[in-house]
Amino acid sequence: MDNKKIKAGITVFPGSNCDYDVYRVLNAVFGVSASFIWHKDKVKNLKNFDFIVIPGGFSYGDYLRSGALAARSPVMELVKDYAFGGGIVLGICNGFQILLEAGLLDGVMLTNDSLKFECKDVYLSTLNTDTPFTCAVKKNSVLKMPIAHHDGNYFATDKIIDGLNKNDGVVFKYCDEKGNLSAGSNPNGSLYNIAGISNENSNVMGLMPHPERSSEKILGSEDGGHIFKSIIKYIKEK
Amino acid sequence: MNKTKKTNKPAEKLFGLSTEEYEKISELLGREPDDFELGIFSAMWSEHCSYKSSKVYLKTLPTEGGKVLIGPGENAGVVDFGDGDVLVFKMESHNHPSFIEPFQGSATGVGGIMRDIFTMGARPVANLNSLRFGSFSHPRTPYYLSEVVKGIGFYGNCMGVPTVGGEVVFDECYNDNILVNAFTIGIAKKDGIFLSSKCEIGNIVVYVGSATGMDGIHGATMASEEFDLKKNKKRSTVQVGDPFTEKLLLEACLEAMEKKLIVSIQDMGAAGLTSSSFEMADKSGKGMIINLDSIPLRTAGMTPVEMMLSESQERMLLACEKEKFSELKGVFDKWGLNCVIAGEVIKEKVVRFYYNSKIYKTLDVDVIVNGPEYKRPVKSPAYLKEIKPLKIKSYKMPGNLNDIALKIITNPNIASKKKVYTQYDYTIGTGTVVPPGFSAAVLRVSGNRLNQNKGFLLNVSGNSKYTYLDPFTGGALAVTECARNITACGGSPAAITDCLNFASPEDPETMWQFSSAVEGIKSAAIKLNTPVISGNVSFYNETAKKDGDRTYVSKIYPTPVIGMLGFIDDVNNAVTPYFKDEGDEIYILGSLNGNLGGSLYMDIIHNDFRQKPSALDLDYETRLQNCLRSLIAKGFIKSAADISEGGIFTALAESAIANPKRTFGFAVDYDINGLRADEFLFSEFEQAFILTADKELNGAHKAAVKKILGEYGIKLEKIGTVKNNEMKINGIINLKSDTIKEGYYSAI
Amino acid sequence: MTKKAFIKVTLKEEVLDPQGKAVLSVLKSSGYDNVKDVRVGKYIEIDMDEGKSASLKVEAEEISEKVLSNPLIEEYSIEIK
Amino acid sequence: MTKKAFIKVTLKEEVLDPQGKAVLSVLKSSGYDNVKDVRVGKYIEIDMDEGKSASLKVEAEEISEKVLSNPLIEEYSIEIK
Ligand SMILES: Nc1ncnc2c1ncn2[C@@H]1O[C@H](COP(=O)(O)OP(=O)(O)O)[C@@H](O)[C@H]1O
Ligand SMILES: [Mg+2]
Repeated sequence: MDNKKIKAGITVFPGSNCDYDVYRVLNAVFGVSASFIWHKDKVKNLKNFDFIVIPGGFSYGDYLRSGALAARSPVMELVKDYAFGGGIVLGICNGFQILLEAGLLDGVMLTNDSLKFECKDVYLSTLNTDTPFTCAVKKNSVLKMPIAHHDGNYFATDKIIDGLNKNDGVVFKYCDEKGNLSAGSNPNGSLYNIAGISNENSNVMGLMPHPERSSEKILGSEDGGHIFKSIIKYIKEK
Repeated sequence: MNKTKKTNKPAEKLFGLSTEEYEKISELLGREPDDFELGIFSAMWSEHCSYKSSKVYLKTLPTEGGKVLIGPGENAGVVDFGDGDVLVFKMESHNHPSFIEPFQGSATGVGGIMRDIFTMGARPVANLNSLRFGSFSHPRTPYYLSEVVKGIGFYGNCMGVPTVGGEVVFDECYNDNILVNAFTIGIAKKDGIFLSSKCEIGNIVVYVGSATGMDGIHGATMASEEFDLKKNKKRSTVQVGDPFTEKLLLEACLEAMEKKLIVSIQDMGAAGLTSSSFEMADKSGKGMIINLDSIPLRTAGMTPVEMMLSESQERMLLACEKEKFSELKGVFDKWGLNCVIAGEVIKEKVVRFYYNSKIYKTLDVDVIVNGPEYKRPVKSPAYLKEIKPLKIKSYKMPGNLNDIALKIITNPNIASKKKVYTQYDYTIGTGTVVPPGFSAAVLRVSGNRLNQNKGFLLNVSGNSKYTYLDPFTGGALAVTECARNITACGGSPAAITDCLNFASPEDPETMWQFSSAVEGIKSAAIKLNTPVISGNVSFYNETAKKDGDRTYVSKIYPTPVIGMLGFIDDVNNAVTPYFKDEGDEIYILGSLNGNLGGSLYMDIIHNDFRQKPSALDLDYETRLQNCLRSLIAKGFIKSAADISEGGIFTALAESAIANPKRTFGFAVDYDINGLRADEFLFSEFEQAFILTADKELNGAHKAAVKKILGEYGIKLEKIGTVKNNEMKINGIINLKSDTIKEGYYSAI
Repeated sequence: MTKKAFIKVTLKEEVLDPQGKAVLSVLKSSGYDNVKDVRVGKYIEIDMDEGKSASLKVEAEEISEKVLSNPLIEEYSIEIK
Repeated sequence: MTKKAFIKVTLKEEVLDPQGKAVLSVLKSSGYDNVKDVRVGKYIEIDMDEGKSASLKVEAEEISEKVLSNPLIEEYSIEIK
């Protein structure tokens, strides 16, 4: 199957600002047919799309709580239906926050423990390679990607964490270059160094780092590309 | 002409206008102005809007040539980027608001400069900033630093525009007047540029964006007066930034432009509706009707003059063909923004205001926009007579240079600004090839085109201490320093913008500093062929202070800051300043002067920096930079760094520790030829670069290198070798790289 | 008639409050030794038109629950005046 | 004894409230038509040790003025319990 036949939908909220980066990388780097879904578009459902990306940014200015206002936007009802029907949904950064606020993933994002916006490269240890988002990643491989967020301090109750652990729902953790999970490699105070989680069926994943900013050699890392390659592989083999 | 009698209005009722200016206005009107008129005159004739003291000098700057398409005069300048693309950039100050409220002041500064860029039809693709705070140990400095950085990040990050570079300087001359200069560059299509000068008779005038509130009334006049901390009335003028709304405004404007729904457009910056309406009318050679009843208000009951002077953020004024208004409104509705008909473009060159459904006032456009123009008195500052060339012999040579080196590298003005720039999103946009932390930022055009490798480089620089010691050289140095940073990355300098931060123009000594600094900028810009395409002047960076019975005026050093754009054909060939491999050879390209006059070393080690800095040989500089560019173009060079504050030691040390992958060291063994060791190590702004290359430079490439050097008449000397984790120079420096690295990254 | 709903949104006790912690440390280092703990929450005022709503209280509850707070970490209280 | 100071920090009336504006627009588009205005402020709880302080009220005032609020754009009110 030709990548061009794969259709990706990218949601756009007022204040989304990584929408175009994701669009560009999917189309130009991976040859997928990606298009935008404006939050007020009157579409009936998202069934035409092979996967949905909720990109990063500052939806509604991140006012009140990051992701909170976008999660109440009409298009999120469609995303929920899509996800409950097994559709693949990837939330990046603010997209992750929106998925949490919409209840598609469990937990919340608190302000970084530094109380500052943090922009830097981080390393991720891949804990679960059996998801549509990581099936092309080698188990335990360390991926380098940039983060850029103010509220990436993942928090959840013990019950939620137990649930995540039971389902291999923790997909990525922050680690050092060699893959060690140290406190020093945790950029934001996130519980158990959690950087990315999936739902029980592994068809919905959120992660704080930006794979779209690390899919080309000229930008210093192609590791983020593995996530998009995984999705493409998964869809082709489905 | 009927002569009006002298006014006896008290000064504070003149909103910054001088008595003479008030009388001139009365003469032009044939009577004394009423409050509405006075409000408008005081804004438009303020230093900030009229450039009345600086115009005569700014006119002398080179503004054409090279790739310049549009020079100063519009919201921003425009440079040709090939393939139908253009780059649009400008730098602007937001000093006074940032001193009053550092978070909101710096945030709205960033918001304002971005509006200047997207008003032109360009999508902002990068921000930079130049920040100056009081001495690092001043009790208020941590507060200003943290709030300003937060404000800049808050606005730029939310907008989705990467902040890719800047500078942070600490000096006690800024204790009472911090400086916040913000730079934005955007990209547009050559045929997609929008101007404020294109209004056509019969167009409707449309107000878009946020509602108008009581924010920043008299902001423009405030920026044109020195501070008097006791006058609380100025405190009620804080503007609050809303980057979320600005992001919507950006998208809505670009969408409307793309759909060709806009004829002419102007952002509402300083003096809001006043300057946007009068300037659009003036530049278009037309007039305008403004219906004040239509202006969306946030605070009920605002008076006409308050509406006209409000500096509420995130608003634009535009002209549109009548038939297209409903489509235009559709776009702004989609983005949830106000979009109302506020008037009409008319033939008669007046602005006619309607209020309560009646004609309220009619003001002549020419009278309002053609404010005064001064050639203020100038006088060479008395202190300059004491600034003599340095006699280093009269200063004791320090015993342990290792300690000195560590002091230099951990000085807040040298140490890494990583804790600052990691608060800015510098990776968004997938265009940042060389991020902040190195010489110049290198960006590619990520657009939707693959294999499009052309790119551009950006840098902002200024050195106020040198400008204080030698205003001409300081001005020229700001330009050459930007160019050095860009050249060292393999780029070709193309054009500049400037932000000229000075004390009161009414002081002849300040005016002299201003004129000399502009002369310096001009000389360097001509020599390096980097025309000035936009800029900004900020005067009155001074504050009246009381110290016991003594009152005095705390003034900043003259601080011209330059923002430069350079080009590179292929970003893959960009060079970074850090060492790449152990065993590579280290060279000096150029020649050393060894003058410590005005240096950081003299300042912090000998507590006396008041000496004359080296003069700049602009001919030599041009050859030197061209020579380096040729060597880089051949692919011979693995790293290149200029020698700025902190001297050669700092340049070498940074090159050794800045590689993100690993730490290096160096062994330098060089005949310093009559210089004292401290002169060699710490002399600043040498007309020279530190390069590294593999052995081929002196082997297989030897002949080619020699030819290039000969062509430009530049010297290249090997001084040492890249090593692992130890910094050694001539037996006088012997340090562990890790120690230096730790100090460099943790000092601020 | 327009009424006002005043809503306090506070972090649940067991949730760590980084902002409160930061304020606490600023206060301590400024010499306010008797300050023991600081928690930072939100205070929201809503102007509501009474005419059109069945019960302002119910509506304010709904808004607080669904939009203004995140039940996993926050609780809220409402006052209507 | 430990007492609590409850401090509300709100934007002055004439100051723009971007957060409130965004929340308002979301509430409107979610069908809460009778909501007319929203203002978002901060709500801070401070645990204070009474023993060591001359007057908790005075101290809370001082803290509110100097640390918790920005007097240029915000005002505050204090309740001690
Ligand atoms: N305020 C700032 N914002 C972003 N980047 C900054 C800032 N201050 C410094 N930097 C970055 O840190 C690096 C070093 O700054 P500086 O010492 O001024 O460099 P140079 O002397 O080479 O111009 C540059 O890449 C610069 O862009
Ligand atoms: Mg430099």
